[in-house]
Amino acid sequence: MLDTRRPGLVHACMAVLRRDLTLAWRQRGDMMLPVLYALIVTSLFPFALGPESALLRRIAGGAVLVTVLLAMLLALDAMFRSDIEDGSLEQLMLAPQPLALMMGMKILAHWLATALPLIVIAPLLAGMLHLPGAVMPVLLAALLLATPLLSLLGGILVALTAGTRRSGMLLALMLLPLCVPVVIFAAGALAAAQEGLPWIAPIAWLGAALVLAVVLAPLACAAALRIALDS
Amino acid sequence: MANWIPLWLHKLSSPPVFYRFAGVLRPWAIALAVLLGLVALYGGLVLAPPDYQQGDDYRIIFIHVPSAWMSLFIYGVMGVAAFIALVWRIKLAEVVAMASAPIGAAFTFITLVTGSLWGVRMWGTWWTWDARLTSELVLLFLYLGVIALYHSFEDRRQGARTAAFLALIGIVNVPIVHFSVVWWNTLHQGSTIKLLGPSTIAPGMVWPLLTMMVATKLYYVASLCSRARADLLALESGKDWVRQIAENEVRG
Amino acid sequence: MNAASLQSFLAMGGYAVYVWPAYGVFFIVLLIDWLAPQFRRRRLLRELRARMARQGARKERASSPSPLRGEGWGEGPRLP
Amino acid sequence: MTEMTDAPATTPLLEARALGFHRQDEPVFGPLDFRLAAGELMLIEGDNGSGKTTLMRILTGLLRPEEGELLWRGEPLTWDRCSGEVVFLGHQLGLKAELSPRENLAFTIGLHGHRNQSDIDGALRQVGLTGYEDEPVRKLSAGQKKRVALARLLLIPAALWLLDEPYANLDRSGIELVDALLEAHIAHGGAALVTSHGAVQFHGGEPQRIRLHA
Repeated sequence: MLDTRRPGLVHACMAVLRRDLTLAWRQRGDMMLPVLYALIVTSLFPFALGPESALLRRIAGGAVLVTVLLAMLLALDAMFRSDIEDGSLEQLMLAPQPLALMMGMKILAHWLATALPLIVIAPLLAGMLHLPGAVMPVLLAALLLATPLLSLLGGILVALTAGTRRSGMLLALMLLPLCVPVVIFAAGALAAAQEGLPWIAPIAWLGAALVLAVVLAPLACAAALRIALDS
Repeated sequence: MANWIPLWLHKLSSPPVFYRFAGVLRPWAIALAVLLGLVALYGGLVLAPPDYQQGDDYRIIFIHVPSAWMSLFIYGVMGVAAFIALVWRIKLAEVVAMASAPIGAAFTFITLVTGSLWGVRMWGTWWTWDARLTSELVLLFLYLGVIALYHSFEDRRQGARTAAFLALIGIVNVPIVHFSVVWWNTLHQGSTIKLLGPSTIAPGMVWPLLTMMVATKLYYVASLCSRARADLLALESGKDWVRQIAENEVRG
Repeated sequence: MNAASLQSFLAMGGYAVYVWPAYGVFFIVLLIDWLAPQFRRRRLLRELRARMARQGARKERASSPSPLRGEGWGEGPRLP
Repeated sequence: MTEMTDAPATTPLLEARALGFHRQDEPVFGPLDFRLAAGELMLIEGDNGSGKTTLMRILTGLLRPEEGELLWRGEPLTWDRCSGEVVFLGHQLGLKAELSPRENLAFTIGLHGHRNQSDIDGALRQVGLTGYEDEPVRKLSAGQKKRVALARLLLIPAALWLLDEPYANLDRSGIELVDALLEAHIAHGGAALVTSHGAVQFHGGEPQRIRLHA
């Protein structure tokens, strides 16, 4: 064997995370696009439904949630796209590191770069639609659990489309069935909070789903990638 | 020992053998399906007594319920075939999984349309966000996703394996969706409608229903044979047995 | 079955508007599903025959000496 | 670089037995047999479309062979068995255009580790990119990008190099650089497979040659 210094797992994870975050920072203009998109969509609601604040307040939670999820869908396609095009995904697959963990890191980096800015402006979006201030923490909790779930599920699907050329609409079609439960529970928590009902149960369900997804989704993502690129 | 069963299966999974087998099975399956279907329709539309609670529109169940049953059954078959395709990389399993998807989508679509036609009078609306209907709609999207993913690949086999993976994810997803929609309905205390109410079904209605279920199963077998034959021809177009078929058909 | 009973059968107790479209959709969708693979199969075989004819023609051309082609032409470029 | 302890001379690093691949039932390349031991170089020659890149992808373990066997140190090759011991340089270099050569190589080291007594600046100096360490890769020329990828070969502690068209886009001195890298790698007991559509000069002994036909 060669006398080498093989890096540990933590070291490799940090390398992936650092590179992807550096890349995201270098192209921070792209990072702002989903945020801008969410702002535009949210400002369309009052124009479409009328500025009556009682109505807006009723739909605010769901509208912000759906807007954020759509904005994430917009950015999902780019998760591995450039890595496939420039060959760095192949290099990653050939590295002596567990692919599932590396994929998990890539998904984490993608979540930090796209979902976190959306969560940061979510209170602003909710404010535009007159969401009551008391519900705001529930909105943030729901988003903090629902967005990583979507990133993880989306990661699997993006890996599946890795061998195809275009995937925008295809991703939406594939993601819709998977995100139905996420939307239901996240919006359910918001609705319950708005009506003054206990909202812990749906949040707990989301949390349980997130724990499961954190464990399983990177494995599925790695498996999907191997299947999709095996040709 | 019963060693011949795996041997027979192994032989059957060879594309030219299955092509011929499907060619023999197909006419019998479709003939039987049409025959049983006609019997079931006669029983359901003519012989079965009108329901004492509902009017004659309940007669939609003779196609609605078998279709709904088929939409789930075919997804199950597709899932099993997808699993076999991914684990053992058997070409025929890939073909069966991908040939099942459009048939399943067709039955799911029929279920949604007939259910909505029935629902117009039952609920007074075309659509309600009931757990079953919503799950069925999600099922349709799953089927469409599998079909679209399959066709987005240039390499058929690669597309089949990738779509098979998606089909397996969908199997996990369907119960979760159903559970979440049930929970969602309790939250919003919306329409709690039972598709098949507690009303006892008259025996005159049962046998046409069961006959129709058998007929749709047979139809699925026939259609699967049809699609699998076409897919095998496309997949193996470089092989001699396909070339021979092409030459023979031009003479015949 | 006389005309009156046929008429009442077609009327479906006043629900003809719902029952018959449902059955119509059922049969039309399944008919399309049944016919599509047959057409596809026929099209595939037609394309294959055309491809075989092209390949045969190319082989013939390769066996007859041609001043334009080098000796490596016999293999031919692979079809995509 | 340190000397490698030799594997038993009887088991080659990489062995192919009747290896074949089809795409849509058209053969991409025919049954291939070869053995590659440590300290050996093999050239794979063939025209465009003869399946060189497909063969390379199979040898990395990214693609499954459909026929025949592929053995890595005497055992069936799977991607996890050979990962880390194989380095692959393909048409796509696997470099991030927005990052500098130094950042790109730091990522490589983070995943693969590096050979003893090798460092990024030294590797970049060896491939002749001194002064370009912090330039974004997108500003480099095609040949310079190739050199960044070649620097990866110096850093990654791999026994087998799979180089797909390593001479493409390189000038005279770049070609000599590749030859020198290969010679040093072979001399230290490494093995390499190199594809090329043209003639290749190699000074460190006569390499094995495989010719693929379209």
